[in-house]
Amino acid sequence: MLEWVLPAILTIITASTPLVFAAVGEVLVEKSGVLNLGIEGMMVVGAIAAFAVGVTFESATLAIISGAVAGAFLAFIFGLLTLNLLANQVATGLALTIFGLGLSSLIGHSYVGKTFPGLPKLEITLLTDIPFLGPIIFGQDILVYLSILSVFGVSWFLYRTRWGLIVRAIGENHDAAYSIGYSVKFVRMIVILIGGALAGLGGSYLSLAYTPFWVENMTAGRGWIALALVVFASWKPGRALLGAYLFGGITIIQMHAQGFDVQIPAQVMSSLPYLATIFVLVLISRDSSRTLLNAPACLGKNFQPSS
Amino acid sequence: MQVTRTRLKLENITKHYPGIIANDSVNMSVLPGEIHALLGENGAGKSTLVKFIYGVHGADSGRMFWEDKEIQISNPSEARKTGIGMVFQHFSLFDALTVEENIAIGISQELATGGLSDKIIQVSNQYGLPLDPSRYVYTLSVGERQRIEVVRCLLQNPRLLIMDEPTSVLTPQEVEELFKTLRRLSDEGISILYISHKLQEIKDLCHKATIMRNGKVVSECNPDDETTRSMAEMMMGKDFISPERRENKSFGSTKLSLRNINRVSHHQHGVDLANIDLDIKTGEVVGIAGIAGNGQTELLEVLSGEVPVGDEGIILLGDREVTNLNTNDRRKVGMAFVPEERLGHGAVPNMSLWENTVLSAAYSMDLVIRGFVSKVSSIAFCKHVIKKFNVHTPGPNTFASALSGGNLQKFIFGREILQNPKVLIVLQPTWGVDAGSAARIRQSLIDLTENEAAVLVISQDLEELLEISDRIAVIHEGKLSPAYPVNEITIEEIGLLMGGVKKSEFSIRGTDEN
Amino acid sequence: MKIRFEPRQSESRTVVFLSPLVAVLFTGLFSMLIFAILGVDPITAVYTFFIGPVTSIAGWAELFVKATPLVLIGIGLSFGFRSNIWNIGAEGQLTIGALTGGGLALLFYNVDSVFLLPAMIIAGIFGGAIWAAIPAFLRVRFNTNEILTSLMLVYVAQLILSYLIQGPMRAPDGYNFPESRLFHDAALLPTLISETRLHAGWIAALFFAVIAWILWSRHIIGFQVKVAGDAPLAARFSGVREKNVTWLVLLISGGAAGLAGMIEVSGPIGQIVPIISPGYGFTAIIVAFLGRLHPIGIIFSGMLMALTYLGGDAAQIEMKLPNAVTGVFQGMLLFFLLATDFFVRYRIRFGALRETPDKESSKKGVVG
Amino acid sequence: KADPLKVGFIYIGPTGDHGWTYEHDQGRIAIEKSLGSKVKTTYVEKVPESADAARVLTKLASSGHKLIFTTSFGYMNPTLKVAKKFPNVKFEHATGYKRSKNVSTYSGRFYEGRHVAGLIAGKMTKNNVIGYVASFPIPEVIRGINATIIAARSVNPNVKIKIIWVYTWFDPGKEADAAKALIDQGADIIMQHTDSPAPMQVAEKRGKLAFGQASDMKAFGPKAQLTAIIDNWGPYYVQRTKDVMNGTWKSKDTWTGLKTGMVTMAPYNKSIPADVVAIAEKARKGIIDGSVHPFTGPIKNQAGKIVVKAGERASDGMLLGMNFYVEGVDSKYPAK
Ligand SMILES: Nc1ncnc2c1ncn2[C@@H]1O[C@H](COP(=O)(O)OP(=O)(O)OP(=O)(O)O)[C@@H](O)[C@H]1O
Ligand SMILES: Nc1ncnc2c1ncn2[C@@H]1O[C@H](COP(=O)(O)OP(=O)(O)OP(=O)(O)O)[C@@H](O)[C@H]1O
Ligand SMILES: [Mg+2]
Ligand SMILES: [Mg+2]
Repeated sequence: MLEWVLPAILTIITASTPLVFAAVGEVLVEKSGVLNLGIEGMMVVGAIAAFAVGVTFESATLAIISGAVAGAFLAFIFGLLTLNLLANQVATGLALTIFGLGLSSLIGHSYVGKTFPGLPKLEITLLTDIPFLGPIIFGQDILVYLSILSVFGVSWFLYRTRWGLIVRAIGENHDAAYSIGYSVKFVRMIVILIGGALAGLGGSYLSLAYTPFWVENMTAGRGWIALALVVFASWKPGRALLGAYLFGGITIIQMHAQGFDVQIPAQVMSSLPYLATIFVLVLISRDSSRTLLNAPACLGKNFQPSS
Repeated sequence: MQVTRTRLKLENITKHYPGIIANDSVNMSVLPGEIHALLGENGAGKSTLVKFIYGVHGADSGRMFWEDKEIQISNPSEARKTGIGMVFQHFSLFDALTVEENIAIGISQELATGGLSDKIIQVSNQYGLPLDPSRYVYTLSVGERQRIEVVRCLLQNPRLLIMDEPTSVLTPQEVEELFKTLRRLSDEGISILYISHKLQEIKDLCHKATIMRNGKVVSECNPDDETTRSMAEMMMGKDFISPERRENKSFGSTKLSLRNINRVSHHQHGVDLANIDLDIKTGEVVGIAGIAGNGQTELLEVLSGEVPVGDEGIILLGDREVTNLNTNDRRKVGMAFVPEERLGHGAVPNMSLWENTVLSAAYSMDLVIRGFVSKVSSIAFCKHVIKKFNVHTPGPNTFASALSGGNLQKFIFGREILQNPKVLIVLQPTWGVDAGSAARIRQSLIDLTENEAAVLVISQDLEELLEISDRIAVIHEGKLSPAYPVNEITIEEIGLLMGGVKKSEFSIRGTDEN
Repeated sequence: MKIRFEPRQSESRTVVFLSPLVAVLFTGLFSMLIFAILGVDPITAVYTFFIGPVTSIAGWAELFVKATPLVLIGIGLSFGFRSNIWNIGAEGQLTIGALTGGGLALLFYNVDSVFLLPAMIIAGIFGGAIWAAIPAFLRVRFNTNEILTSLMLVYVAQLILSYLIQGPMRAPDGYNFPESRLFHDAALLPTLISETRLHAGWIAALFFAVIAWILWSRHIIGFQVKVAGDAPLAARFSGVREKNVTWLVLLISGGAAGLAGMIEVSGPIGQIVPIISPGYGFTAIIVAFLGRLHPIGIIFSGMLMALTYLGGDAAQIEMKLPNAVTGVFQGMLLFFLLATDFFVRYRIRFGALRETPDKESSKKGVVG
Repeated sequence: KADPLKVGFIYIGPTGDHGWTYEHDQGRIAIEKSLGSKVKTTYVEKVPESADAARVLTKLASSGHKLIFTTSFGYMNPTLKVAKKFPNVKFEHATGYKRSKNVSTYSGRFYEGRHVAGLIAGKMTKNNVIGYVASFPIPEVIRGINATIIAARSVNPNVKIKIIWVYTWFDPGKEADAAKALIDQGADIIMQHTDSPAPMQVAEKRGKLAFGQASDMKAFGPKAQLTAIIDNWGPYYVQRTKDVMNGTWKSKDTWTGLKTGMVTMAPYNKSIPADVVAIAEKARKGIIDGSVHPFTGPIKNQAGKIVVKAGERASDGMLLGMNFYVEGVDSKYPAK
C-alpha cells in the first residue's frame, strides 16, 4: 500500500518546483510593493529560452542561465513601464502575459518536437540509497535544489540583510524610504529583475526537467497559481514553499485517489486543490493582524517622488 | 558656545515647484550649539528648505556651507555622513518593521551592524527617550514613534539636528522631555534647526528665529525679545487676532449626553472605552484632554456613528436618542464631526474640494437630490466655505491633497460649521496648523456656540483647550473624568489627570497609586 | 537641456484622446519592423491588421460581437477596481452566468414565451452575482483576500461547467457529446442587423455603459465607491460601510460577468458548450484599465481589443502569419498604450522651471 | 490556367502542439505537397470553440476559400450555421455527426488502433495494470478506454485498467503527473488520450512502456513507445480536395480507420516479442478485412448487464454515443 508514497512525494516535488520558483520570486517583488501579474508570461518565455539554448548548445548550465535571463528581460519591460512611466501595474502585468505567450510561441515554432535529455540528477551513492529520505533529499536535479535554495535565499535576504530590510521598507512606505534617501526605483527594478529571473527559472524547470520538450503554452496557468500562492503565503517565502508543495501535493494526491478509484466524481477531485486553497486561506486570514502585518502596504501603488 | 564658525550657512537658496517658488533666495546661518527656529505659515517653505539641507531634493540655485566649507549634499545618506540628522514632519517610519529595523535603515551600515539594539537602549536611556528595540512601530504611540526618529538621529552623532514640527503630535509631558533632550544636545554643541507652529515653545526653547513668508526670509529675531503675538504678526505680515471668548456665558439646556458608553476597540492596539458619561449644554464648549491613544479616536468613532455604540451605551441629542443612527442620520439631526486625520479621513486626497463637500454635507445641505449629486449646489456650497473660512486655494476644482495642512483644516471646519450643526465634535483641531489659521479655527468654534450649538473639542493641546473650553474633562485609558469648569482646574491638575491620577487623590499624591 | 516630467494639475483632454493614437502609431511602426524581419510587407500587414477587419458592416458587426463581453465585464470590473476590490475571477462568474442563464433556456426548452429571454437575463446576472458573492462573503466575514478566492473559483466554475455539460445539461440526442441542445428562438437574443451576428447584447453593453457613466458622474453610489477606493476612512466618515461597498462592487461586477456569459450562450453561441469564453474575464481586466476605468473609455478599449483579435484572424488568413504574431502584437500595443498613458498625467518640460509670480508675495508687511 | 483552389482550416490548438492539431496540419501540408500550385491552403490556429469559431469560418468562407476543414468537435454547430450562408463553399467537419448539403463529417475509428494497442498491452504488462491518462469523459475517450480493456482482457483476463482524468487536452505537466501517479500505483503500461508527449516521456524515463497518441511519439520515447495510434488525415484531405476540384464532392459521413489508413499504427517497437506482434498484426489485418471488430459481443457493462449480445457487433450509434464503461473497468464512471 505505501510503496507509492515515496514516488508520490517525488512527483509532488517536481510538480511543485516551478510554482516554488515563481511564487518565491513574486514574494520578493511584492515585498517591495510591486504587483507583477505577468508571471505566466515570464515563465513561458523562460521555458522557451532555456529549451532553445539547451537544445542548441547542448548545455544544461547555459540553458538554465538563459531561462533566468529571459524571465528577467520580460520583467525589465515591466519595470520600465511601471517604474519609469508609472503604468498601472495590474494592466502591465496582464499585458506582459499576453506578450510572453505570443513571443514564446513565435520563438518556439522551430523547436516543436525536439527533445532535451533532461537535467542530470544529483546521485550520491550511499546517501541516495538511504531508504525513503535518501531519494527525496539527494536524488533531485539541480533546479530542485536551486528552488529550495531560492526560498532560503530570499528569506535570508529579506529578513537578515540590510538590503532586504530596505526592500521591505520600500514596500511598506515608499515615501518614507525615499525621504530617508533610498532610490525606490532602483531597488524595485533590481527586485523585479530577480523576480523575473526566478519566474524564468520556474519556466526552465518545466521545459528542461518536468516535461523536457517544448510546446506552446506549456505553463498552462501555473503563473496564476503562483500568484495565488503569494497571497496564500501571506508574503512569507517559507510559507510560499509550503503552499506550493501543498498545492502540488493535493493535485498529485487527488490523481492517486483517482487511480485508487475513490468513489468521488473526478470533477470534484480535480477541484480539490482550488477548494483547499480557498479553505486554508480562510483559516489563515481570520487572523487579520498577521496578514495585514505581512502584506506590503504599498503593494500595487506606483511611486513618484515629489519634484 | 563657540561663535567663531557657523555650522551651516545658506546663500540664496531658490527652489521652484510648478506654479510656485517654495524658496526664494533664502539666506540663513546656524551657529554651533544654537537652537534655531524656522517660522512661517503653512506653505511658507520651511519643509522645502530643510529637505534641501538634508539632501532629499536639490535646489534650483544657491550655495550651502558646512562649517565654512562649501558642500553639496545630493542625498540623505550624504547628509548623515556630513553630520546632519533630520526628524521629518511626516514621520519616515515603517509600521510593519520593528523599532530596531526602523533605526537600522536610517543610519549608516557600519553603525547598524553589531549590537544595534544595545546601542539603541543605551542612547535612548542616556537622553531620556526610552524605547524597546523589538517592538513593531504600529504598536507604538505617536510620542514613542517620534523617539525613534530622534534616537535614529542621535545614534549618528549629528552636529546639526533638523526637527520639522516635532511637537505637533506630542503631549505636554513629552514636549518637556523632548526639550530637555534638545537643551542637552545644544549644551553638547549640537546645532538644532527647529520648525514649529507653537510660538510659546519657540520662546521657551530657541536662541534665534528665522521667519519665512511665501518662500522668502522676511526677518530674523531673538525669540526672547519678542512676544508670541509679535512673532505671529511677523509671520503673517498682518495683525494677529487671537480668539475671543465671551465671559460669563449662560448655557442652555443639555444638548448632548453620553450615558455609559462602553466600547471594545476594533483597532489593533486601541483602547476600550469604559463607562463614559458626559453632558454638554447649548452654548458650551467642552474640552477633553488626554494623551493620544487613550481612547480619543474610539470616542469620536462612536460619537460619529462610524462604529456602533456598544451594549447599554446611550447617546442623546437633546431628548432624542441617536444611539442607533448611522453617521449620515446623525448628521441629519444636527451633529457634525471633524476627525483628526485630515487627508484620508476628513477629506479624500484625490478628489476636488467640491466633491469633498459632498462627503459630509450631502444630505444636510441638499447636495444630493434623489441619489444624484448636484454639482451646482456642491460648488456653490464649496465656494461659500472657501470664502467664509478664507481657504487659500485656486478654487473648488482643486484636489484636497493640493491644499496645505492648515488650509485643508480650515476647509474641513468650514464645511462642518456651515452646515449649522447643533453639536460639533472635533478631534485635534489644530495639529500642524500655523498660528494664524489655528486662531481662526478656534474662533470659529467659539462663534458656533453663540448660535445655540454645543461643541466638544478633543485635543492634546492643553493651551488650546484652556483658551476655548468652558469645561474640561480628561480621558485616560478609555475612562473619562468628570468635566471641570476651566477656572476650577489648573494645568498641573489636568496633567495629573492625564497621567491617570484621580482628582480626589491630588492631595495624597505621594502615595503613588498609579 | 534638462528634461523633466511634471505632473499635470488636471488630466489633459487632448492627450487623453491623442495617447491611444500615438500608441497605435508606435505599435504600427514597431510591428512594421517585426513584419519586415519576418519578410512580410509592412504596410499591407498593418492595413490587414487594423483597417481590413472594419471595412464592411459585417466587420463592424463582428467587432461589436467580440467587444460585447469585454465591455460588459470591463465596466463591471471597473467598479471593483475603483474601490480597490480586486475581482479577477470574472471568468468564473461569466461561466456560472452562462450556466444559469442558459440553464433556464434548457429547462424551459419547450416554452415559447416572450418572458423567457428576460428571465434568462435575470438568471444570468443572478448566477454571476452569486459566484461573486462567495469572495464577497469570505472577504466581509473572514477578511479573505478576494484576488485569490475569485481566481480559484474560476477553476471550480469551469469544472462545474464540465460536469454539467457531460451530465444533466447534455443534449439528449447528441450522442453524449459534451454540449447542450441548441436553444430555441425564444431563448436567442434578437439580431440587430440581418445577415450579421450583431445581437442585442451590444445594446446591453452600451446600456450598461450609460448606467455606469451616470452612476460615476452624478450618482451618490459612484461617488461612494470612489471614496471607498481612495480613502476608506473618509468613506466611513461619509456614512459608507466598507462591507456594503465590497458587496456592491462584487455583485455588480459578478452580475455583469454573468450577463456577459448569458449573452454569449444566448447570442453568438446559441447553446451551452464546454468552452464559453476564451478568457474574456481576464482580458476584460486589461480592457478596464486601458479604458481608464471609465465606461466610455472601456467601450473604446473593448473595441480596440476586439479589433486585435479580428486583425489576428485576418493576418493568419491573408498573410499566413502564425497566431503567435497576434500575441506579440497585442502585447506591444498594450505596452505602448500603457506607456503613453504617462503623458496624460505628466507633461514633459525642457529646461528649468519658469517661475509663476505668487499673488501673496507682492504684499508688503515685513515686521522687525 | 484556373485560379488555385483555396482550402481553409481552422484548428483548435497551435500547430505546434505535437498532437491533434499538429496532425491536421500535416494533412494540410499533404494537400500542398500533392496538389502543388493547384491549391492554396490557409489555416487559423487556436480558434476557441466559442463564439469565435463562426467568425473565423465566415471570414474564411467570404475570402474565397471553397473548401474548409473544421477540425474539432466544438466547431460543429458554427460550421452548420456558416455553411448555410455559403451554399457554394464545402465544409468538412471532423468528429461531428451533423451534416447538410455542403457539410460533410469525417472522423477516424481510433478505437481500432486502441484495440491493437490493447492486445499488445495485455500481453506486455507484467503487473497486469494499464494506466490511462484520460482527458474528458466524452464518448470518444470512453470508447478508447473500452476498446482497450476489451482487447487486453481477451488476451489476459487478469489485466486491470487505472484511469486518471486530468480534465485538459493539453497540460504537459499535469499529463506527466498523471502518468507518474499511474506508474507509482503499479501501471507498467501507459496509454494516453491527451495530446502532449509528456506521458510518453515519463514512461521512457521510468523504464515503462507506452503508446503514442495522435502522432508518432518515438522521439519522446524510443524505448517506451510500443506503437502509436496515428491520426493520418492526409489521404482523406487530398481526396476531398480533389473531389472539389473535379466537382464530385458530395456531402457524406466518413468514419474509417485502419482500413482506409485514416488511422495507422506506428512501427512496432523491436522489443515486442514476435508472437505479440503476430497477435497485433492479425487483429490489425482482421480489422482491415472486416473479420475483426473491436466491439464484438458478448459485451457487458460494469453492472454485468449484456449490452452487446454474443456474436453481435456494437452499432455505430452505440459507439458514437458510448457513455458507460464495460466490464473490467473498475473505476466509477466519471460523468454522473
Ligand atoms: N513636492 C511638491 N510639489 C509641488 N509643490 C510643493 C511640493 N512641496 C511643497 N510644495 C509647495 O511649496 C510650498 C512650500 O511648502 P513647504 O512644505 O515647504 O511649506 P511649509 O512651510 O513646510 O508648510 P507647513 O507649515 O504646512 O509644513 C507650498 O506652497 C507647497 O504647496
Ligand atoms: N507632490 C506634491 N504636489 C503638489 N503639492 C504638494 C506635493 N507634496 C506636498 N505638496 C504640498 O506641500 C505643502 C506642504 O506639504 P507638507 O507635507 O510639508 O505639509 P502639510 O501636511 O501640507 O501641512 P501641515 O503640516 O501644516 O499639515 C502642502 O500644500 C502640500 O499640498
Ligand atoms: Mg512643512
Ligand atoms: Mg506642515
